[in-house]
Amino acid sequence: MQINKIKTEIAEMLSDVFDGATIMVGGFGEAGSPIELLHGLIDHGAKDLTIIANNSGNGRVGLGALIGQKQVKKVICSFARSAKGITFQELYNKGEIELEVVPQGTLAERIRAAGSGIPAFYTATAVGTPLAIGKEEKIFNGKKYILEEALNADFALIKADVSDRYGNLTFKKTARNFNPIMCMAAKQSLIQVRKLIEPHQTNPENVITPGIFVKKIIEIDNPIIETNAIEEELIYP
Amino acid sequence: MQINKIKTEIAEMLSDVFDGATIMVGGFGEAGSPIELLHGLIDHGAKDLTIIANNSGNGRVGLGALIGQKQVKKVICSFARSAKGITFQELYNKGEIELEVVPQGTLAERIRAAGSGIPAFYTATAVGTPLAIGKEEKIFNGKKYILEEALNADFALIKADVSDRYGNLTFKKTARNFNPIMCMAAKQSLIQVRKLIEPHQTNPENVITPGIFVKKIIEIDNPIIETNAIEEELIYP
Amino acid sequence: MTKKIFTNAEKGWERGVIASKIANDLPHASYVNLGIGMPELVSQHIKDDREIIYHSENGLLGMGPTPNENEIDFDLINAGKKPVTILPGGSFCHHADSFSMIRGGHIDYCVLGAMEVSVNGDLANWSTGKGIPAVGGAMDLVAGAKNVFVMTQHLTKEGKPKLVEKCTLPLTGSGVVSRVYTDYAVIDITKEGFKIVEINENLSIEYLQTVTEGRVYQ
Amino acid sequence: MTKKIFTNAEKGWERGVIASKIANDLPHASYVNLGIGMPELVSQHIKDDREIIYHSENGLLGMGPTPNENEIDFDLINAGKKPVTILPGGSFCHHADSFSMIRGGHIDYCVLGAMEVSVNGDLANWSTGKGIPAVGGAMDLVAGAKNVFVMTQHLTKEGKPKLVEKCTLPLTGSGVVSRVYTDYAVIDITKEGFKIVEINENLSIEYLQTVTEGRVYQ
Repeated sequence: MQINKIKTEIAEMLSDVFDGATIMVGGFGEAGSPIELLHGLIDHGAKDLTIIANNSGNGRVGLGALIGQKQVKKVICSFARSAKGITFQELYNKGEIELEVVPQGTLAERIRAAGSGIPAFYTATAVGTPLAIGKEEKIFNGKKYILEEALNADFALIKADVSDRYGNLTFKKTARNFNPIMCMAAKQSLIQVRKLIEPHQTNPENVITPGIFVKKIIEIDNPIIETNAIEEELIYP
Repeated sequence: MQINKIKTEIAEMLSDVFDGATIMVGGFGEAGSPIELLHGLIDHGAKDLTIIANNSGNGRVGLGALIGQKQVKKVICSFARSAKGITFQELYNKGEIELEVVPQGTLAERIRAAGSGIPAFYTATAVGTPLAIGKEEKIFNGKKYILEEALNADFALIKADVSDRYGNLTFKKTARNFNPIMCMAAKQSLIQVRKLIEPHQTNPENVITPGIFVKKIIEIDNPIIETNAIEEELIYP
Repeated sequence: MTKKIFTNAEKGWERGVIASKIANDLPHASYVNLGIGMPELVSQHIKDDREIIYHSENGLLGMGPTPNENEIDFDLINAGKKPVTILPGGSFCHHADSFSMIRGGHIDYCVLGAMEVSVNGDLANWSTGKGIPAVGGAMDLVAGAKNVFVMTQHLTKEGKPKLVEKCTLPLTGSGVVSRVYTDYAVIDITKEGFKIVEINENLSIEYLQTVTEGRVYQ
Repeated sequence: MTKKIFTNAEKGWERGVIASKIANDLPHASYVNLGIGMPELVSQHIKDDREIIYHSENGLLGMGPTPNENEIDFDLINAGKKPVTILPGGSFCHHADSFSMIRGGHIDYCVLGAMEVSVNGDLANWSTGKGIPAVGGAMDLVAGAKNVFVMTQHLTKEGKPKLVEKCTLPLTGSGVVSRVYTDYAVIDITKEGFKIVEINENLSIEYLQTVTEGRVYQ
């Protein structure tokens, strides 16, 4: 029997998702944002989700759409004030969605820590700022640092460029961003890829996310481009 | 003016090395071990060095030779009992060299932490063992962890496969090992490469160590193979 | 304490002039992160005698200029989420590696805007205290970069000093700023106060002091 | 307490038999790290009904068998520093990433040798307390892998039990072992003691108890 993580239906990708789950969403802005998986999550209908992402969605597609459907109770992100953001802003101003603001590098490192079995680490980022309030402080070599804890997740929704059936992923340009570390941090990382290849076509020197961090894969060969979707005022569902 | 980190003489590579310096040495076993730079360090003559590496050298070449020259006062490594090790063992048994034993994964993570500006992190590795003695303990989610501090260095001696003039490195197979993280952790990373290429030949998707972590580069197109050198009983100098 | 309000009628340096002053202070072979907005201008003023490598915190080292319309790739964007290019010798990495470059002290200079800079180098530039809080990578940059340069107008749009005794807005970082470039002056943060490196040729030190909270000296 | 000494005359399972029992317990699609020495045999006994991916902690995922003489590449070695191969779908990574796989709980099974295993799952396998201390990746593996299997002879060369009430040698990890495979039995570590999963067909439980320190039960 051969390992084969490839699925053909988005519903199959999301079959284990449950109400109240913590879900990481890859991407920085629109680059690497798994729009089709996010739309699948709308169809799935899971509620009370906690989303960990860099942003809080644009327009009414992808993460913006999921939030608009009121499936999200909390967003943990670095920047929830995107120029094209609508749905998060609406709910936040009405007090209907929670927000935890995390500096972008601390967010990335907390995610990487979760995937690396590191429950907490010290960082100089945010020392002396409002985001350090309530956090343990410690001095190393005369400099002050704060303790930041790992950010784990049940699922990660990820967009990659190419994969084989083992889940060896490569990404395209700056669409890499948070995707590889989220694959490490989630119990199940669920990947949409532009293109599937055979394992012998994978160059072992160039794999960015090795299959050990990947649970399920689906090919979406012509994914929605967020900028275009917003220009066309696409609304999902 | 163009950035150009390429040097032509090994002495130029090592010109800033000083007595008492802490020097990381890449490689795992012989794969990725910068033998020519290590021999350059013998010629240089710096003394009282602290070496951070996975191993403590084999035979009387490379790190084994440097230790044999009594230039090293302390080795921080995970495994100082290699089958082909001679010089470290001789000095250790005479009490003439110090040893700090660090679990291999903790060693790697402490090096990565230094390069990433993280002064300390918690890990479950070594909890309840003699290597945890004297280390701060903390419970996260009911599980015990110990605090491990970053391992910084003044210099890193590194062997890579290919580089351009910016120091964008790729490695060959398992010769990658500690090399990329040591490039991050040292104030000056000094790289010997098998082959130099032009910047436009570097594929930005496949760079393993970006030039920001590299100080100087030298081409050594036909490096010594440790296994062969030991078989031939090569002794340096 | 009521803040003094100044009319911004005094002729300060144009943004391009400020940008070129910063550009001249970035040494050859520096790794530099330019913040979104005004700091982006700096890259247009780098002289031919040096090569600077630009880092964008979303995993891009060796960032090049804005692409032509027909070269736009929505998978190649900068931290401001705008399409950019990559230069030969550039590389991509993931977010944790990108912020290792920042947090680990590998970025030589970052240039950011400011709402307030205090006399001890505190910076406030991420929050007015109102609206949705959004910090992005600013706190990581000021905590990690070797040198933090601020590029800003000397006065707010309302005519209030941005260089202050103590920041009133939420901090981005504490004691992090090395140097401030405004339309009125170039100023180093020192233990003794705001040290004038260069003052706009149209202004006196006395005037600069009146539009600056905290001691200004030469 | 003087330890009992047993002659090792009792006919135990051959190493290949032990290895095949472990091989049968590794589920399809598992990510597995096999320790240096006896555990390496396990890969030769995996049945065709499953695909197992082997991890070597020096940055190799998808490790294949030993190469032919003419295929040896000293840049492609395993954690034991012996030449190996890589299978299609394999990949290389650096040491921190490789140990993220271990420490982060992504390795489903690791199989290691033992000097001593205690009734509460403590493992001692890295130091006799003499000679140059050298730990390698053993402490990381036992702390991080989801399941830690031990493969060992039931008795030391001197005929002393390796399954003990309390380890006397320096620990590799505390409470980390899930299951022990010896030439005499397959034993789970449980709160109630050493639970026999399978006993060698030539041995009685009573005999197994006499060669094991700590309660053995079925």
